[in-house]
Amino acid sequence: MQRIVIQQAPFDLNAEVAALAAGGAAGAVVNFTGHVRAEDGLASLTLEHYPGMTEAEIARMAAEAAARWPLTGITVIHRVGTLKPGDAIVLVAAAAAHRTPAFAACEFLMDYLKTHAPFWKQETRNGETRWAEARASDDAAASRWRKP
Amino acid sequence: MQRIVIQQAPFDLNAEVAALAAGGAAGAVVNFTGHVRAEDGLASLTLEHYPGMTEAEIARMAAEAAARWPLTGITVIHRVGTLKPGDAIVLVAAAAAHRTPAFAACEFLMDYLKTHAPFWKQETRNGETRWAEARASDDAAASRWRKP
Amino acid sequence: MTLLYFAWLRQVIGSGEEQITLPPGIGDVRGLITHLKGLDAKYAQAFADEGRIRTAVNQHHAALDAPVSDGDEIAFFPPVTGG
Amino acid sequence: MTLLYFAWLRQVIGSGEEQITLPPGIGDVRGLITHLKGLDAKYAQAFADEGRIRTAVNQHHAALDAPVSDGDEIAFFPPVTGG
Repeated sequence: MQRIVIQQAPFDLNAEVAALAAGGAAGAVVNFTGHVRAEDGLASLTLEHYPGMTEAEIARMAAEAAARWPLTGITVIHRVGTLKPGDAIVLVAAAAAHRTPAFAACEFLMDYLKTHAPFWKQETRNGETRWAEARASDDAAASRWRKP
Repeated sequence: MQRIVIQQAPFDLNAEVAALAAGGAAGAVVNFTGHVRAEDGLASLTLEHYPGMTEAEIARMAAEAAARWPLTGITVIHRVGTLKPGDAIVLVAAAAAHRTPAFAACEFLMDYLKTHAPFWKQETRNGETRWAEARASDDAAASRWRKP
Repeated sequence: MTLLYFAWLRQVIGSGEEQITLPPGIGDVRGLITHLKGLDAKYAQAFADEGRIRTAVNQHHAALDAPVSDGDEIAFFPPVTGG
Repeated sequence: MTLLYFAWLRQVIGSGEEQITLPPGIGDVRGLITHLKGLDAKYAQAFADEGRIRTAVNQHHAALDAPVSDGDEIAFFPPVTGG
């Protein structure tokens, strides 16, 4: 029920959602796709990750989501390598019988992925490349899921 | 920035998400797909709608969502006709620069679609067909978006 | 005016659409329903439990006290179940 | 033990991976960082601002006081920016 993939290639949303809906247990599939924004003259983005830990960390997040909500499936596909504005970077999908847990789990997974999964972005603008800085708003988003 | 379609045919998630992400303004696309559940021996579902009002009502919801959140695009595709377990019924997608408004708008649109868009489902089980009853939980979900 | 019926209401009434002339003295949805119930047993059956009926006037959801006038498109249907 | 460096840390140190033997007396991440900073100017530069560094021990996020021992896989990297 967890499908976690790190790849350079684009992903196929039709196939991923069909797999989560197959069998008729999932009435609701919530998908997040993150895309490269054409902000401030961005020409391209290059993603690096920590092979091994990336998959392990995402699997831990997915297990936590499955413990919190009655899900029928979770799919996370994160791309690495060089991407252009508009390209998809990541797919996070959560499936459940009803929509409320699917929405909550998808948002939880994204917030944790942004703050815990070991990926780093390099941004190229006007021929210059620099590492993207982490955003404080992402830490704030993740912190709201912490249990007291 | 609104795309609203009522159709019998399946929809193409790859094409819909690519259209919302084109141009590089949308960093986040949140998609909900609703699917026919294989519950209690359901053989098929037949959807009827109110042509004209359906599109108008969804357009009003989409305008409300666009007024509440800084969105770059909204797509709603609802299927009609006869569907089998696992088939997609509806796609609601909201795109924004960042993920928080995209998640909120997608959930808002789904809650309103469930309670306001004029669709009716007939369920066929063991050769018998009956009209699906509206769920009180859907009214409760929609009511949380009401402004004081 | 045009009357439209959807889902089981359409089946009970036996038609999805009809044209009527609004009788004088009827000014709102509630009055129109009362008028229809007096016409025929099938309308009386369809509208027996008004709590199960929703109405749209000119493609907008409308309450029982919403005004109606000749030329309007009035739709009657059960609570919606799409999505 | 295996040390891994990612993103700008890898670039400052000039290598993504190295094998070292943990010197006696070093028991946690903080001690290991102090040891590395003493080795060479490039480590001193990479670890100059510890607030900018995150650590994983055996592929789990770890704090500065997390225990380390020979045979561990220790990774150093900036705050993550995926998604």
